[in-house]
Amino acid sequence: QAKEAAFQARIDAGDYIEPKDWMPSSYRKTLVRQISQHAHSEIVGMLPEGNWISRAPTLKRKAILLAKVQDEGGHGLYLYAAAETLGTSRDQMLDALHTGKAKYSSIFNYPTVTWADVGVIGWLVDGAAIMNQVPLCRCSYGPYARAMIRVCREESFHQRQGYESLLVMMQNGTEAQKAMVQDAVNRWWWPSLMMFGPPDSDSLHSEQSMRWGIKRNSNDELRQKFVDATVDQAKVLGISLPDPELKWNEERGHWDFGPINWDEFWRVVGGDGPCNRERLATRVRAWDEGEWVREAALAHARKQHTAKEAA
Amino acid sequence: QAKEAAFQARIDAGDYIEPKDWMPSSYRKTLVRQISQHAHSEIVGMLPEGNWISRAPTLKRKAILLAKVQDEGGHGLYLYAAAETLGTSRDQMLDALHTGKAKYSSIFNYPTVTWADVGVIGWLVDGAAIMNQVPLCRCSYGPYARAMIRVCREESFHQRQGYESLLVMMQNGTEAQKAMVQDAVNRWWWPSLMMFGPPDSDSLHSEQSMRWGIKRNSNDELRQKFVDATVDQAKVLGISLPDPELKWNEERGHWDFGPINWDEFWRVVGGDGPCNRERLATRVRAWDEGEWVREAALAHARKQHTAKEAA
Amino acid sequence: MGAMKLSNTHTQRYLLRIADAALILSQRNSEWCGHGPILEEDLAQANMALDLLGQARALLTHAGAADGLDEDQLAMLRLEHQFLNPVLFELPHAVDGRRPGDFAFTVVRNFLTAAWFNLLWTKLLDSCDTELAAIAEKSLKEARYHLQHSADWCVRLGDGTADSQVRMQAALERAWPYLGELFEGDEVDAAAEAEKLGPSWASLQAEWRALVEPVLAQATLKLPKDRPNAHRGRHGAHSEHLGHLLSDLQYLQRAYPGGTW
Amino acid sequence: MGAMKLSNTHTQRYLLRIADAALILSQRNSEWCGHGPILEEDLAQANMALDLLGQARALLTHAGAADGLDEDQLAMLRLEHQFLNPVLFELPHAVDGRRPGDFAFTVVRNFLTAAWFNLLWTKLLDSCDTELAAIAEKSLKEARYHLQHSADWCVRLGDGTADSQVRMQAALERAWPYLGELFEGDEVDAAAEAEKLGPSWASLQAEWRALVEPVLAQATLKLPKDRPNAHRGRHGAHSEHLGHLLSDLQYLQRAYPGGTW
Repeated sequence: QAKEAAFQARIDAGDYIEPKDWMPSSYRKTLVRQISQHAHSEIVGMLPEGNWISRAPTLKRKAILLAKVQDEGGHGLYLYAAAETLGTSRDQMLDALHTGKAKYSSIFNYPTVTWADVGVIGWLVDGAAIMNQVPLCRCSYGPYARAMIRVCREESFHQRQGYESLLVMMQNGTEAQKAMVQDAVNRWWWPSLMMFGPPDSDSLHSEQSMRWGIKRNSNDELRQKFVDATVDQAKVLGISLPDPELKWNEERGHWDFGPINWDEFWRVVGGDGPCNRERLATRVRAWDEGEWVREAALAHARKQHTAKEAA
Repeated sequence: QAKEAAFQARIDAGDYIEPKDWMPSSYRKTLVRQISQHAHSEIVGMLPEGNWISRAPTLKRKAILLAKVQDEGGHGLYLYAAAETLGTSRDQMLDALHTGKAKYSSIFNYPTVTWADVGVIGWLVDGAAIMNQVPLCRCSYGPYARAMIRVCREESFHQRQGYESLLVMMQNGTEAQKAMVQDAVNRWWWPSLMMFGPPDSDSLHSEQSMRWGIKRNSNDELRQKFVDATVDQAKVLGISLPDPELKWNEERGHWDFGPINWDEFWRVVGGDGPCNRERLATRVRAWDEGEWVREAALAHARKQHTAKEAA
Repeated sequence: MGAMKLSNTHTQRYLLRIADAALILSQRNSEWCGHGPILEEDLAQANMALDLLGQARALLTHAGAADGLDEDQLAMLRLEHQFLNPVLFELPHAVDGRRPGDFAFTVVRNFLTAAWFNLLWTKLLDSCDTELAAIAEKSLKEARYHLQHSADWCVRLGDGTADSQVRMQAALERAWPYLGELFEGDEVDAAAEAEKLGPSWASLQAEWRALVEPVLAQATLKLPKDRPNAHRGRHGAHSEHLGHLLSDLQYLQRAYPGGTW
Repeated sequence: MGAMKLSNTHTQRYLLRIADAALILSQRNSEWCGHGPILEEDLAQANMALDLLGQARALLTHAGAADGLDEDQLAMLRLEHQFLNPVLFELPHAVDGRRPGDFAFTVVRNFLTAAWFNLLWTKLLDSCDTELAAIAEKSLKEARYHLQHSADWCVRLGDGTADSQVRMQAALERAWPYLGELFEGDEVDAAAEAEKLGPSWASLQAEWRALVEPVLAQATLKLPKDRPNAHRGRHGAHSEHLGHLLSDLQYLQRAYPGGTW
């Protein structure tokens, strides 16, 4: 208990907790769950956008997209590394993903159907992710906070690139392109709002996470902040958001928005989104098909080691 | 010897040999080799054209192509059946194909690169095949002769369809379409001439086959006949044939043509054409991947049989 | 140029949903041509693909007439979101994209959809649209054969070896979550039913189960749990597979615009 | 509209052969992004694909300048026979099309072609075309890393487990018959050599073997027998794979003509 109190005092004082410091096992567990889930989201998140690398409309856009998807893999790497400082190996975390024990962000269970989805993912999905993630740059666990600083910097860059690509289409594109952008926004808007998680009234884990400095804002707070920021960006784009109830509330100083379909949210979280089975199967397949490669690399490293010892 | 003489006398008299009749074992062997090679050619021949089913330019052309490739499979079926009357099973013949012991027509080791290749294969490749095959409708072995009658009827239909599709492109198409047709003709012309086999001076097996009524014309005879027929069709199409030495020889009453690159012919026959390895691998893969299906069908049939016996 | 203008009436959408289901399944099944597990099945799959293609052509011609569009303009120049087939029809045979593909899935999908087509065509015999009724009459004959053929294979492979049973069950599990879309009513369906153009798709479900369940039982396959429908292909929102299928299907018309074929 | 008009000079063809080799290999290697055997290799393959794409863009821009065509017009609107890469670069990773693919083939092809690119870029440093020489300078640095990375993997997988050795040997056997095209001289090469634009490809072979053989030996892989070259991708006659790759690559520009991206 004394240890716990000292731990909480450090957090309250704004200190970073480092890997070698004592921490409650539930803090450790919560962090491993959260960081690995975040890492898995980066890895699974490579799939929907990766679907358009082969079909990017220009070589410049192809390069941007390829670099972006590569960055997501990179985020996965640092996040796995951050989680590993808590004593869980990457292979253990991947095993949890592949056996369905660990989650990843539900947004990636929606398909990318058109090229505009790529831009809209950058704008809305990365935008929502950043809202969620910026507070994590001040997370109480040092390695996670430092990883998030880097992740957020790159995500902001991606978000601007996505927005810019939509702007080009909306300002200089053909009617067909504009319709494609509007269609993509219509499909991604509501799932993006769901990215902030269930309403505060239904949210588990939140209080403890707040106390531990792992979470700093409530789901609904962040969601409102996202809506407020996005409405203006939509105007600049010249796109409409698919919510007839969206309107400025002078009194609150915020945009009101319509009810979110939480049934859909829970359905997708529960495994019945349009792509859940395929996404997981794709990751498992890549892992299984890569087994011989990992084994050979290991065998080769062992041979090298033996040869060195002998020399 | 007496049997052989009587056999030869029947052939000389124009009789058909039927499965139950006595025949020299080398006649049987030659026929199995030739008929199964022909069947294999139909099956492997489904691949280059099959490559364009998904991309046919109109639904009508897609239907025609799909029906045509299906017909080729059908030809394979009757030819295997004809060969089976000689005591070799389809599985044995397929095994010979898959292990590289049996051959198929070398023409199918060239790739289909554009849509026009489909039309040109109909026109030139099926055209050459018909030249080779029409005499086989009078082959001394009854089942083969009867199969060939049906095959030739369908092939003629395919040949006309192929030619017609080229005619539409050449007469009503865009410049890009015409260029596509010319390019395809340039690539397929010489390989089509090679389909008649090596020059008579280098041709093995021919004499005995002639005596046995399995072959009725020499390679060079048929090749000349094909060239003579095709030159006029090319004129109607408005296409040029890629042979600067092609010219009418008043004296011979035939078209002279330039030297054939027999090195290329032997190279492709020997396994080093552009697609030999892929074609065979594709067939082997389809067979291997289908093994569980064939086994299950067999197991089910056995269960049904046992159930019937028991009842 | 850009997206093709369609009048997008309820009637047109009702027709396009069926037309596209047939077209896209035909495109998928024709992938077997030259690659089947036995030669007879190469021929059978090609034959069924030809039937479906013929059905699609008749329906597309009919659906496009109001807008002055022919079958090829509809098939080759529509953008992806203008295709209205349920997602089930566009799924690749094998999840890993390997060729020739997963024949178990082919058989299962053919069976489940042939049963559905049978019921649909049967009801469409009574359509107030005489052209549609005529198409249904011809198509029903073909669909009966497809149902028989695929049911036979379901039983053969389901009740075959231990290995084939596992494969068939897995294929059934893969297909099942996509079935909801085949039985979901909406405003397009409601309008079709009200105008006696054709049945609401939702109305087909009970008969469909009655048709399908005995065969699956005979095939020793377990019915998967029903899943809530997550798919909206009928509304033009497809899986990630259709785009790749269309880039192939439409390649020539797009690369050689204005051609005569 | 129709086939793009190119001046098709020897110089342009020489440049396009290299540009298309880089472009098509980039397109192939980027297929691994999200599907690699270990995360680090997802990143490495994507990284190399990005380098190749950058090289392709520089070369396409340079090759198209004479005809007033930019990199995207050349990449997205040329017809298949106007692509001049050797066939080796367009082969799919796995012969059966399965995803993610055959990583052994990826490693082998990357190694064999990176060695070739290294020599080519080195010679091109001395090109009389200063822009080409500048592209070569930048590209050579990248190609050195590609060679090192793929050589390391060749050794690791060749001299790994018994299984990985078999896979690597099979991949090498698959790639080998396509190498002839990388070392065949022709009139385009001869002109480039005469004008000091760049080396004849045939002239690279001896050095290439000297570069490749020690690594393959260290990887415990046997050199396959050399085969006569049967491939003519450099002349625009491709395998059956390129068309499908292009229908995907070019899909958007063809489906949404006149767009601004």
